[in-house]
Amino acid sequence: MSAVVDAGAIRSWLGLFAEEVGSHVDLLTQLDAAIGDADHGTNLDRGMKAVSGALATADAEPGVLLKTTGMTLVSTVGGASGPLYGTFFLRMAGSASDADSLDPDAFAAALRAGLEGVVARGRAQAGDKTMFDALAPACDALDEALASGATFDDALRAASVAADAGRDATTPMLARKGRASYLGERSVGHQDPGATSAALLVATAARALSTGASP
Amino acid sequence: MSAVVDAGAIRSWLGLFAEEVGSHVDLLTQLDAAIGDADHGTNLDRGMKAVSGALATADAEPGVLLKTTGMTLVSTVGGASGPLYGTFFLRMAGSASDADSLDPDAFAAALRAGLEGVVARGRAQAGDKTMFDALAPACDALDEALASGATFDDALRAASVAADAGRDATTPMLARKGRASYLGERSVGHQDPGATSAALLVATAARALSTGASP
Amino acid sequence: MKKLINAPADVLAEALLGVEAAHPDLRVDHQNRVIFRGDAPRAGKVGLVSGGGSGHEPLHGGFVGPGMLDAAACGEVFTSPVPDQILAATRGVDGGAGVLHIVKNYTGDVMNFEMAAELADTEVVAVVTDDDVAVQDSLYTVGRRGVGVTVLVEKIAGAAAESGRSLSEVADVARKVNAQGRSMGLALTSCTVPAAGSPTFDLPEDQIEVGIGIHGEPGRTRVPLAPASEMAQMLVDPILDDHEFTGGDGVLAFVNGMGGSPLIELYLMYHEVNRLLGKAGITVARSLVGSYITSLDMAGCSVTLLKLDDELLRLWDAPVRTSALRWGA
Amino acid sequence: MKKLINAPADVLAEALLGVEAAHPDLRVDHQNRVIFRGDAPRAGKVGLVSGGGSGHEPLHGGFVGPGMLDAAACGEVFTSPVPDQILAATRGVDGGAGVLHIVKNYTGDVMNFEMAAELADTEVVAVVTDDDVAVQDSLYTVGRRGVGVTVLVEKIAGAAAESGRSLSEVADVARKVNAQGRSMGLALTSCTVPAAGSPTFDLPEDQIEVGIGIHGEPGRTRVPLAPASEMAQMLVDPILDDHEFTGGDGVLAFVNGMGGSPLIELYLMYHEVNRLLGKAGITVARSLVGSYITSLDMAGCSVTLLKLDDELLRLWDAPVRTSALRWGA
Ligand SMILES: Nc1ncnc2c1ncn2[C@@H]1O[C@H](COP(=O)(O)OP(=O)(O)O)[C@@H](O)[C@H]1O
Ligand SMILES: Nc1ncnc2c1ncn2[C@@H]1O[C@H](COP(=O)(O)OP(=O)(O)O)[C@@H](O)[C@H]1O
Ligand SMILES: [Mg+2]
Ligand SMILES: [Mg+2]
Ligand SMILES: [Mg+2]
Ligand SMILES: [Mg+2]
Repeated sequence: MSAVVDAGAIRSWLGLFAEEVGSHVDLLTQLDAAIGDADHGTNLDRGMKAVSGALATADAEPGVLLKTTGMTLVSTVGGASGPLYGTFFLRMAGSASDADSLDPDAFAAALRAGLEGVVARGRAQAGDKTMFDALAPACDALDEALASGATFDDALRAASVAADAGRDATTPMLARKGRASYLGERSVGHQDPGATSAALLVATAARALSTGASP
Repeated sequence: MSAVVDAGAIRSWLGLFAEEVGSHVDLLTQLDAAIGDADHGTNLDRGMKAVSGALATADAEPGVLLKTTGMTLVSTVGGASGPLYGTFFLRMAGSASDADSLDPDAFAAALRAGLEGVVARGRAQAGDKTMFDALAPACDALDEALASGATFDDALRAASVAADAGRDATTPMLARKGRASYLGERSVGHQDPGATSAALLVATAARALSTGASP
Repeated sequence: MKKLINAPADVLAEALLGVEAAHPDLRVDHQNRVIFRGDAPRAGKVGLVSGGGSGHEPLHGGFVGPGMLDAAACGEVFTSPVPDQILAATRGVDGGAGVLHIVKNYTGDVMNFEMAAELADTEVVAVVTDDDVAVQDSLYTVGRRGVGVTVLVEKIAGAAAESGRSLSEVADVARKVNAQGRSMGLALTSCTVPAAGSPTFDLPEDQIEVGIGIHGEPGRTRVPLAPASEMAQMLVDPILDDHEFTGGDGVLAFVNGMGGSPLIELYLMYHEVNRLLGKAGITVARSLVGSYITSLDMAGCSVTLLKLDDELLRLWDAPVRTSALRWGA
Repeated sequence: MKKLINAPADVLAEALLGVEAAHPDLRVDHQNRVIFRGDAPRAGKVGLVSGGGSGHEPLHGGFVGPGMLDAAACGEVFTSPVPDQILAATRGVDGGAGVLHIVKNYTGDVMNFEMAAELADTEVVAVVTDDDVAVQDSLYTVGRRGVGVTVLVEKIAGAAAESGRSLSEVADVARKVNAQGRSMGLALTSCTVPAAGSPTFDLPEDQIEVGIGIHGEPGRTRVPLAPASEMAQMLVDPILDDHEFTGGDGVLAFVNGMGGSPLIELYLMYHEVNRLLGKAGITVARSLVGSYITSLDMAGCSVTLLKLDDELLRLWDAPVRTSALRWGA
C-alpha cells in the first residue's frame, strides 16, 4: 500500500485528534491553570467538537477539509490557540491546494506551511515555551526522516517522538510568549499547555496516517 | 460588716463584668454566630470597655455610676443589646436615685427595675430565648431569698445559680425575639448569647457585691 | 480571614475616610459616623435618614445624594448604629419639614432609631421595612426582616422628598413601597465578619442556605446546591405565594448580589427570574441588577419584587445622583 | 464549585439573555454574542468596539451606551472572542466614520481582533491597552497586559467619539489615556472558571498573589497577607516607580475590586491609596471606586492611576449612560 494522505486519512486524523483533545480536556486545562487562565482544554475541545460537526457534512478533498477545520477553529476557539491552530490548518490547506491526496513529502510540506502560519500569526521563536516548541521539532524530524529515506510510518513516528520531546522540553523554559510570559520566572517548571495539545496533534497524525505497512 | 452596695461595690461589679465580658468575647460571638450575626461579644466588649473608661473619671454615688453605665452602653454598643443593657442600667439608676448606698432590698428593687426596663424596650416574655430568660429568674431568686431571710451573699449566690439555670434553659427554646427568631426551628439547640452575657452580669454581681461574711 | 483591611476594629472608620476622599459632594461626620449630602440640610425639604449596621455597602451610604437619602448613620459591621449617631444624622438633615427615618426591621435597628427619635427636637416619622418572606410574620415574633425593598424605599421616598412633598406624604409613599414589595434570598457561602475572623456559618460545598437575611445569619433551610433555574424558583415562588404581583403597571424586578457573587451570575439569575415572572403572567416594567444590599463577602443573591403603579413608576424614574445609583443627573 | 449558574457551558449565553431583559436600551446579538447600543450604528459617529473574554463584568458589556462603547464582543469566560464576533460588532457599529477597536494586550485578544480587522470592510484602527506594571515590558516579551486603564480608555474615547471627533482623533485620545495610565493588582483568593470547576490556583490563608492580571492567572510573586496599608503600598509603589504622576492637572485614582471583595474594603483601600498619593505629592482630581474590571469571584483589588490634562478631564466628566457607569444623562 503506497503512502498517501487522502481525504479519509485527514478525516481520521482530525477525528482522532478531536477524541484525544476530548479525553485530555482536564489535563490541558489544569496545565493552563498553572501558568495561564485555565481554559486551553475547554477552548480546544469546543473547537474540535465543532470541527467534527463541520466535517461530518463536508464531502471533499484534503485541502477543503483542512480549510474547514481552520475556519471552524478560528470561529469557535477564541483565545490565543484559536487563531494559532486556525491559521495552522488554513496554511496547511493552502499548501495542500486542491490535490486529491498528499504524498509524504507533500504532507510534510503542508505541515511546515502550517508551522510557518503559527509563526506568522504569533511570532513565537524556539524556546518561547509555546506550541511552536512541539510543532517545530516535529516538522524537522519528519523532513529529516523522509529525506533520509525512512518510510512514512517511521517518519511520522519520529515526528511524534520529537513533538513529545519538544513538549517535555517546555517544562524548564521561561515563557516569553502568551499568557504564561506574565509569570516571568514562575513559569519555569510547568509544561506548556499549547505544546501539550500540539504533541497530541502530531501523535494522532502518526496513528491515523500511518499505512500500517511493516517497516 | 453590714450588707450595703455603695459606689465602690458598684464599681467593682462593673469592673468585674467588663473583665468577664472581655475574657468571653469569643464565646459570646460564637454563640451569636450560631443563631445571630456574630457580634454580641464584640458589641458588649466595646461597650464595657467604654464604661470602664467613663467610670474611671466619674466620682459619684451608685445612681450616677449606673446612669453613666447605661448611657455609655446606649451610645457605644448598638444592635439589640445596646439599648437593652443600656435601658437596664438607666432604670437601675432611676431606682437607685441619689442614695449613697443600697441595702439588699434596694439593690434587688433596682435590679427588678432594670429588668422591667428590658421588657419595656424589647417586649420579651419568658421563653422567648433572650437575656430576659436569665435576668428574670435571677431577680425572682434574689427577691425570694431575701424575703425568706437569707443573707445578701446567699441571696446573690441564689440569683447567680438561677441566672445560670435560666441561661442553660434557653438552649432548647425556639427563639421568638431578636435575630435568632428568624431561624425558626433552627434556633432550637443553641444557647442564647444575650442570656449568656446576662448570666455573667449576675455572676459578677454575686462575686463583687458579696460582703465576704461567712453564712 | 483574608480581607483588604488593617485592624478589624478600624474597618468602618477607615472606609469612611475613603468615602470622604472619593466623594467630594458628600460630607462625612467621622465622630458620629454619618454620611451626609454635601448640601444638607435643605431648607423646606423633608430630610431622609437611614442607617444600620455596616457591611451592606453600598447600602446606605452609597445612596446618599440628591433624589435619595440626606444622611446615612453607619453602625459597626452588622450592628445597628447607636442613638447618638442617628440623632446627629437627624439634626444634620433637618430643614424644617421634618425627618423620615427608614429603618430595617431588626430589633436593634428599631430600638436605636426609636431612642433617637425620642431624643430628636424635630418631627420624626419612622417607616420600618419588613419585606423578607423567608421570615414568618406573626403576633408572637418580631416580624419580617427588612432587606432588598429598603433600597427601593430609599430611592422612591427620596424622589418624593426631592419633589417637595410633606413628611406624611413621603412616609405614605415609603410605606406603600414596603407594603407592595417582597424579597427572598439565598447564600452559596457564609460571610466573615472582620471582628469575628471566621465565617459566621459553615456551608459544605454541595449545600446552600435558603431564606437568609443580610447579616450572615443562617437561613431557614439548608438544601443541596441546585442549578440557577431551580434556585430562581426557590426565591420567586415564596414571593409570589405571599403577594399578588400580576396586573397593574407591572413590577420592578430586582436581582441583588450578596457581595461575593460576580455580576455575570446576577445577570444569569435575572434571566431565570424574568423567565419565571413571564410564566406567571407578571409584567416586568423596571429592573435592577447588581450588588446593592450586601452581606460583606457572602456569595449568593436575593430577589425583590415591587408592584408598581403610576406614582411609583414616576418616582423610580426621577433623577437620582448618589455614588451607587445614578440617573437623569 | 458554587455558582449561580446552570451548565457551565451555558453561562455566557444565559447571562446575555439577562442583560437583554434588564436593559431595553441595549440590543443583544445572541448568535454572535455582541451587546450593542440600541441605536447603533450612529451615522457619522466613530464606532467604538471592545470585547474580550467574559468574566470581567461589568467590562465590557456594562460600558455599552451613549458616551462610551457602541458594542462589546463577549468571548467565553476568560477567552477572547473569535473574529466572527468582533466582525459582527464592527459591522453593527459602522456609521461611516470608521471603527475603533479597544483591545487589551493579550496574545489571543490581539490576534482575534487583528483577524477581524483584516476581514472588515470599513476603516478600523486598533488601540491596544497595556498598563499593567506587574509585567516586564521588553522586546522579547509580549509586553504588558491591558487591565484597569481599559475602563478609562473606553470612557474617555467614548466621550471623544460622542463629541464627533474623527477616527484618528479618537484613536489618539485612546492612546494618550493608555500612555498616561498604569495599573497594578493583587489577589487575596483565586477565582473559579465555571468550565474548570475549581480555583485556578491555591492560595494559603496567609498568602496573597501580587501582580495578578484579570484572568485568575497567578501573579508575579506570592507574599504574606499584610495590612491594607502595606497592600496599598505594594500596588502604588511600582506604579509610581514606573511613571511620573506629579504636577499637571492631577490624576484619576481608580481602586477596582476583582469581583469578590466587598465595597467597604475597596473604600478602605481607596483611603490608603489616597494617603500614599498625598504623601508622594500627587493631586487626586478624580476618583473611581468599585468593581469595574473583575476576575469572576476573585477577592482582591487593583489600583489604576491616570495622569490627567485638561482634555482628559473634560472627556472624563462628559455625560455617559451605560449600565455600569453613568452620569450627566
Ligand atoms: N505567540 C504565540 N505563538 C505560539 N503559541 C502561542 C503564542 N501565545 C500562546 N501560545 C500558545 O497558546 C497556548 C494557550 O492557549 P489558550 O489557553 O487556548 O489561549 P489563552 O492563552 O488566550 O487563554 C499556550 O500554551 C501556548 O502554547
Ligand atoms: N426583644 C428583646 N428582648 C430582650 N432581649 C433581646 C431582645 N432581642 C434580642 N435580645 C437579646 O440580644 C441578644 C443579641 O445581642 P446582639 O448580638 O448584641 O445584638 P444584635 O442581635 O442586634 O446583633 C440576644 O441574644 C438576646 O438575648
Ligand atoms: Mg488559556
Ligand atoms: Mg448579634
Ligand atoms: Mg448585630
Ligand atoms: Mg484564555
